[in-house]
Amino acid sequence: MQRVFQIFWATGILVFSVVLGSIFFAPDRTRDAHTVVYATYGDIKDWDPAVAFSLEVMVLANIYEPLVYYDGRAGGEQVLRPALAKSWSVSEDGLVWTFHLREGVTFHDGEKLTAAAAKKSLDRTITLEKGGFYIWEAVSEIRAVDELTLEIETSFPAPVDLIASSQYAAYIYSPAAAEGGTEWFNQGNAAGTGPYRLRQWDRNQQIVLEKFDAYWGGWEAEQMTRVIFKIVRESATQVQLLLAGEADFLSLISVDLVSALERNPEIQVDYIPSWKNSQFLLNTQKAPTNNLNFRKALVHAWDYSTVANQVYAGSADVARGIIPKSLWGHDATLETPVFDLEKARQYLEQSGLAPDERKITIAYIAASEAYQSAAELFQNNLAQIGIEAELNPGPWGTIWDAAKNPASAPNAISMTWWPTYATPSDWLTGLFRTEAQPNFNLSYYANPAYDQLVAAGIQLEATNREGAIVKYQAAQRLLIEDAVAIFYADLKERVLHRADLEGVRPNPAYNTIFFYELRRSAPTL
Amino acid sequence: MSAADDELTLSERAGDLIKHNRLFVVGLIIAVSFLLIALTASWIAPHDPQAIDFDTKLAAPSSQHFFGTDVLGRDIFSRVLHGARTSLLTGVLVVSMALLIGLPVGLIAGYYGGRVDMVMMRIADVFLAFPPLLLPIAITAALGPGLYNALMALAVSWFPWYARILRSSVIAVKEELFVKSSQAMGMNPIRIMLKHVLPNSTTPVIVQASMDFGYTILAAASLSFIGMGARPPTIEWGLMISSSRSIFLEYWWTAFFPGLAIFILVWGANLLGDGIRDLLDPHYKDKR
Amino acid sequence: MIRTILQRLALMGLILIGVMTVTFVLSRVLPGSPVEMMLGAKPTPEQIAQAEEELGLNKPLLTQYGLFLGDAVRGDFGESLITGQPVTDDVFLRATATLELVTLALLLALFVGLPLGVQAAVKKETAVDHAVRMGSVAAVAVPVFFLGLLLQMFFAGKLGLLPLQGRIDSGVLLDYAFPRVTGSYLIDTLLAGEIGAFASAVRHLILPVLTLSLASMATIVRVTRSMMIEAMQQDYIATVRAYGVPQKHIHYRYALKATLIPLLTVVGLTYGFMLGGSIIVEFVFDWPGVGGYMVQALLNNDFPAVMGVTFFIAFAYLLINLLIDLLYQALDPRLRKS
Amino acid sequence: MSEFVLAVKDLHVTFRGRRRDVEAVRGCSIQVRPGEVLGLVGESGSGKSQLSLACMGLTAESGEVSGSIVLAGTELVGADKETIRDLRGDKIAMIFQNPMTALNPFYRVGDQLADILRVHHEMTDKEARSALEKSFKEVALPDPKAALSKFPHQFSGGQLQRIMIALAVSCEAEVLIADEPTTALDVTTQKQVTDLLRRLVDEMQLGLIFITHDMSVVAELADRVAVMRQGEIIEQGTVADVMGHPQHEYTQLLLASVPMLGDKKSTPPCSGFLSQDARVEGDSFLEVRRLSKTYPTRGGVVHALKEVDFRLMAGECSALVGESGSGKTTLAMSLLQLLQPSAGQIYFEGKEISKNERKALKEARRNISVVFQNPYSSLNPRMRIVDIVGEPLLVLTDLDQATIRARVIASLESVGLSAEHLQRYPHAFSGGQRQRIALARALVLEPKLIILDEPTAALDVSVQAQVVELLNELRERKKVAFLFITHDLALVERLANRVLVLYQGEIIERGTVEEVFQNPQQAYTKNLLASAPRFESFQKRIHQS
Repeated sequence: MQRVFQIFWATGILVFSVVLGSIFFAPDRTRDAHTVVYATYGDIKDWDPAVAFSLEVMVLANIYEPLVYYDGRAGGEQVLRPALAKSWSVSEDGLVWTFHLREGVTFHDGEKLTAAAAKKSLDRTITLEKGGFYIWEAVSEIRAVDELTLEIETSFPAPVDLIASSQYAAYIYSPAAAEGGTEWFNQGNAAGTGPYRLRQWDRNQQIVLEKFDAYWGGWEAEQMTRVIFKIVRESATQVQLLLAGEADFLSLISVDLVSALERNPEIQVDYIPSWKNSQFLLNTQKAPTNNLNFRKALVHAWDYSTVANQVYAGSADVARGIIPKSLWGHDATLETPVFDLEKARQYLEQSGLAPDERKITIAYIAASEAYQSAAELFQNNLAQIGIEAELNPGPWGTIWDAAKNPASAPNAISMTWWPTYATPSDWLTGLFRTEAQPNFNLSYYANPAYDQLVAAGIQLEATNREGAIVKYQAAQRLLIEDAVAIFYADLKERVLHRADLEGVRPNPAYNTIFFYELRRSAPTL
Repeated sequence: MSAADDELTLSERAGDLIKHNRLFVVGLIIAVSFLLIALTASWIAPHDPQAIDFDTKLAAPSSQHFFGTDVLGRDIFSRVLHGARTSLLTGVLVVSMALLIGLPVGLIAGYYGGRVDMVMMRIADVFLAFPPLLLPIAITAALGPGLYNALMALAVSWFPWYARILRSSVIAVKEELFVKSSQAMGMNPIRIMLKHVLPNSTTPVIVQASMDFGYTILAAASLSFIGMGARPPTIEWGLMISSSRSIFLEYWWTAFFPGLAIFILVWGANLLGDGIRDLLDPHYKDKR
Repeated sequence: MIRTILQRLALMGLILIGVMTVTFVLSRVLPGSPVEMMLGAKPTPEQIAQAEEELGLNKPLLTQYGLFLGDAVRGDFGESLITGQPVTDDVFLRATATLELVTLALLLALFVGLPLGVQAAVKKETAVDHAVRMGSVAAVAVPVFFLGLLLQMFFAGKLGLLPLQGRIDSGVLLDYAFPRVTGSYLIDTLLAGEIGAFASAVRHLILPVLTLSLASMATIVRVTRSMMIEAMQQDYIATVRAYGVPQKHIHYRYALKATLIPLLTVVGLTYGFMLGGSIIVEFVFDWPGVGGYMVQALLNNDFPAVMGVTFFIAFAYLLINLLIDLLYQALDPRLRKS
Repeated sequence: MSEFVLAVKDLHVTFRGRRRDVEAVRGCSIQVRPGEVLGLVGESGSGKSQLSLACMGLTAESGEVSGSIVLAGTELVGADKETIRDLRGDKIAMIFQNPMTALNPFYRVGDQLADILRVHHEMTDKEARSALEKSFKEVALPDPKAALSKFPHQFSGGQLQRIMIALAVSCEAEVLIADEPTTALDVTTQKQVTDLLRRLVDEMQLGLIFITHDMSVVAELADRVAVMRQGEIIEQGTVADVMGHPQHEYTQLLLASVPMLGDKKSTPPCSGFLSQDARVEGDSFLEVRRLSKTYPTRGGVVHALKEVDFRLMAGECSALVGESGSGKTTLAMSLLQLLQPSAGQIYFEGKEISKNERKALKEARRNISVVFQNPYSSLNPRMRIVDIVGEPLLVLTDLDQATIRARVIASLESVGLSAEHLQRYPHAFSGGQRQRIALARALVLEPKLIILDEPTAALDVSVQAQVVELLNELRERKKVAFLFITHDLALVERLANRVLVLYQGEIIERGTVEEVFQNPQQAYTKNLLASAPRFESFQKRIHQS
């Protein structure tokens, strides 16, 4: 019997000492100044640049490069910088665009960048018809004129240089990768021309990028040689990692923690203009929101200033229409509804709805605390004027699918939108153009006059920007008159990172951080 | 000859228990106080639990707000009080629904035995093959989140336990001679089951149900925590913790007090469950 | 003996089919068709139709189930719509993470729970007994997610002693690369001789294991205690006491053995409970386990993954209980088929 | 040192109850000399077990012991726990009532017994095992060497009791306490165990305290006897004095109520009844033809009943005799339609009764009722007496509440209870009273036949006698036929006039009680009669010692 006790105590002491030892003598975090850690909340699903259409841009933008870069940091007007294309020009009739590629550029797998390679990757992206392929709608043919000259011909005049700067479906990848296809990409492979190559992908744990020595842009000593994307689902954990210095950037932050973090000297919060805006789309065909006056009551029962200043705690401005302030085409003079419960009650009376009909359902993404607080506040305000609101939070896939089927569609659904490339038409067509089978037009808005105005604008955009703006702003006024949605927030993009990192200048056109531009000042560890 | 305590009646044993089992008394006090809170929440709560007031957003615990305020400036103390109502309702509903489904299954399977028993128990096995929380999550995912769907899901994944416990005690009681003599009289089986078998075989089920009361509250809170349980405007402790999860490290009180409330209520329920087991299960008292 | 094993395996197969049927019905009823998930944000109607064809969604429910079972028998559960990888690979990769977590949590629960339970029984009605019972009842009442948050806040946040999340330090994962053999980081790092990585893996295990094992530890204490007391009331203990065998000897040789064997069934049950409980711990500690994967699959109605992961968890749960039953029969002489 | 190996003087054992103190033993004094057997007799609750536990120092914590117990020269009362513990298993040993659970199921017999031996005696494991082998031979256990490595569940009850005795012997204990060692055994095995004990006491000069409630066993085995009642020893002395001419009337009552073969005192059963009308009717009102029942088990098919035939004439009282496993309960269950027989038919008043003959079955049910063995399981603890006794009327007749209540009261009074018991619950009644209630329930329908399955086996001796008297008296008054199922031949003599002997599912002998008991034909019946305690040998035994 004693033997059993001895074994029992021996194992106990052994295990305890192993645990203690590993707590104190684990390898010190060997993070040197040239490694940067980004805490992201989701793993990569599609590695194929032709298919990727959501979170992947965070990583792919550092591996691949488009022909042209859009620099959205210079305020409203449009600035295009050369990327893989040194220079480019368009024919008189606006139908043929010629791009002169940079020489001496190699892909990560050693192949050289040629016009043929560029043609092969763009052709593949278009024919695959996945992700953001539709931006090349206007293109009729792509020709490799000579080793470094690429011609793109369109069927109607379109801003191909602007389209080539898109963050989706515009990356150039090596011909060998194109051969390998989606199967090859999804095993965690990549072959682009960008500053970093993919070193390791530990599914559901982390993604590691490493410096590509032969990058055409060249390297300096203090630049970052290794980028680690750590998958951290909980935002509270992300905050802790940032505070502990185990992460340099975080992607999921609760609005209310930003002010607390700003006071921390080791953390820096940059606010940059972003083309993202949030609105609640009102279902114009489902009772009771099919009643215009009822919709008007709703848009006047939303407390715009409190939501922007308190719920979004300063990380959003009150929206003025669907086109955000930071993009060309925004109409500063547009006169939008204001929070006025009295007016809302009047519209409610005019709507003629009986008390038991005044009941709406509101769907929103459960994970977003901003939506939840805003919805609860709206629910509270509506209750004061006799409208009962039922909240249906859920994951995006679930609420989106319910919204697309008229029977199960809610009366209001949350929507945060950002353009594939810098054009107001992206909102106007994507969200409100008449669609037989609604994809994102979850307001079920079908107004021929509106569609006609938007189409006209698109035609003029490439050649006569001013004319296009007049059309777009007229279309926007219709949206306000028909109270199609509650436009309530132009989101200010916030980037939280360790203060010792410099060169953080996020570009609203690309949902990512260009790690190539970063430098670390005095080492803090 | 048994020692000093000969055959005590139920009330004598209860009095005995209260005098001697301190743990049971603590449990009783907690359970009763939560019951009172749940009943009188709307009167004794200092503030309206739903009132949104951004000026006092995320205020630390103070004389004005005992447990501080949440991200919308609502008084957490009042919300915890109202949350008691939801949690007690959860416990009662889930356990009673599970009993409602489980008892008939257990009774019929135990009494008839043979193929009927085999089929019913295999069905129960299927439900029991799902590790806990897996089945409720799958059902709530199918029905869509919401408190009542979550409670239904929990009840459906819970009834097999009661069916199994009742079945084993019914098999024992079925062999009792008073059942045999009723059968010999040609009494119809339904009457035998309801008048003779069921009243004498429910003790172990009641004991288990009283132990489960606390656990169901925990399970419902966990469901809300991962977004499958209660939804606003329902005030539920698990939901309160879940919605303040990201700011909890900075504003600790937003999650701490609801968590503490769950802990105390469930702890009280478990102590009460222990006591009830002693009360109803005579030969268990010397195993205390 | 073999006959009973075959019978039990057949029964297990039957129950597994039952589990699959229930899950299949539930996953088909899930709101939101999975196609959009798969195709990304802006699929064209043709693409949707083509994908539905590919997934066989347009066939009647029964044929879909027949097709699914046909594949499942061959171990092919299709690809997950979220991760795009074959479900079996996903599940294996994550299963080893969960098994490592659950096994260690159970060992800790047994290592602490058993002796406590025995002491509480031996020193019945004394201060030790009351303290242990009060503590175990309290431990069972602590919500797992709340405990996880508290431990994170204290050990990782305030003291910065232990890591917050994940299975191993990112830096370590790179610099001390080790081949994945068993899937358990502790074993693989030792096999590869990477002590640094091993230490990091241990540090990452401490908080999740502690969180997961507390509730089960309390259950094991309570069950051991009541079983031990019950054993001490058996006639054969009265015999041994009547022949003057010392009390310590009675407790730790006779009563303990009579308690340990039936206790096996409780361990089987606790293992199952922990498989379920790990869902919450994986949620809080970002542990890339099978529980979190299942919740993600259910939330985004990724039904191939739902079927695959449910099959695995139910299969592991039933297998463990079967093994425990067979071990129980082997150990209890009365049941042994000598 | 004193001539007694165990001397107990003025022993008091009181338990601190929560509500009141209970005096289990009130001032008892007993002595045991080496080579002498002291019979300690008393009914359940008389304190005999508490007395023996005190002698072993095993009284529960909540009990207080005062007075003096001198065991082999050492005073136990007040001695520290260690010294008492050391004596147990060395100087004094104990054998328990239920041998099946007395040994640890998880250890082999040899291992656990050797372990016990080596607690008191410095010996190696090998030496302990050879000592055990020797004492196994001593108690005539088959194949002692193999027995050591077997597990307890591989032995029969009788063999296990021998093993326990062997353990006591190898401990070389001077005093042996046997607490009802034979109650749980078959009649035939009982005799072998008591003979073995007698031989060991004589050969090894052991002091044996034999605790029992069965006076006939005491008469066979004991030298001196002490009668206990409510914690006191009311009479003590040699067997001849105490049993020959008992002073205390409680002892007389005990002696009178022990059913003995050939005890002529009681009137011959239903003789009057037999002669007048029974023969006249001639037709049998219950007939069983070629009834058989088989159970499929892993090892093949078990034949519980093999083509049983018998007839019950109206007004007869027959007894069905057989040991456990003879199939008598299966037969009873088949008669009550609680069991589907594999083959054969049962006729009641000429009509076959089976599951599909609805009317015949209902008619049979109105006329056949049953009283089971265990009174504590026969009554539903959650129902009042009025509902229990009234249930047959509720189920099988459509009488209104008032008449049912009246019939219930009448039935209760016929079994010696009264209306004031109506609203009480079963747990307020003693074993004897519960059996009377069960009888009242059986009688309330005024059935033609009552099947009684071991009606008195679970009762105390004194209560048994009263129930037997009640049964006889009821039969006269109510003109109802009885079918007794029992293993106790003395009871058959007192209650029945015809007897059927059942052995392994077959009726091997039948006839009137006199025919079968005077000259039994089958060897099995002869053996049964031989091992049952007889009145004459009891008298002879008393006067001789």
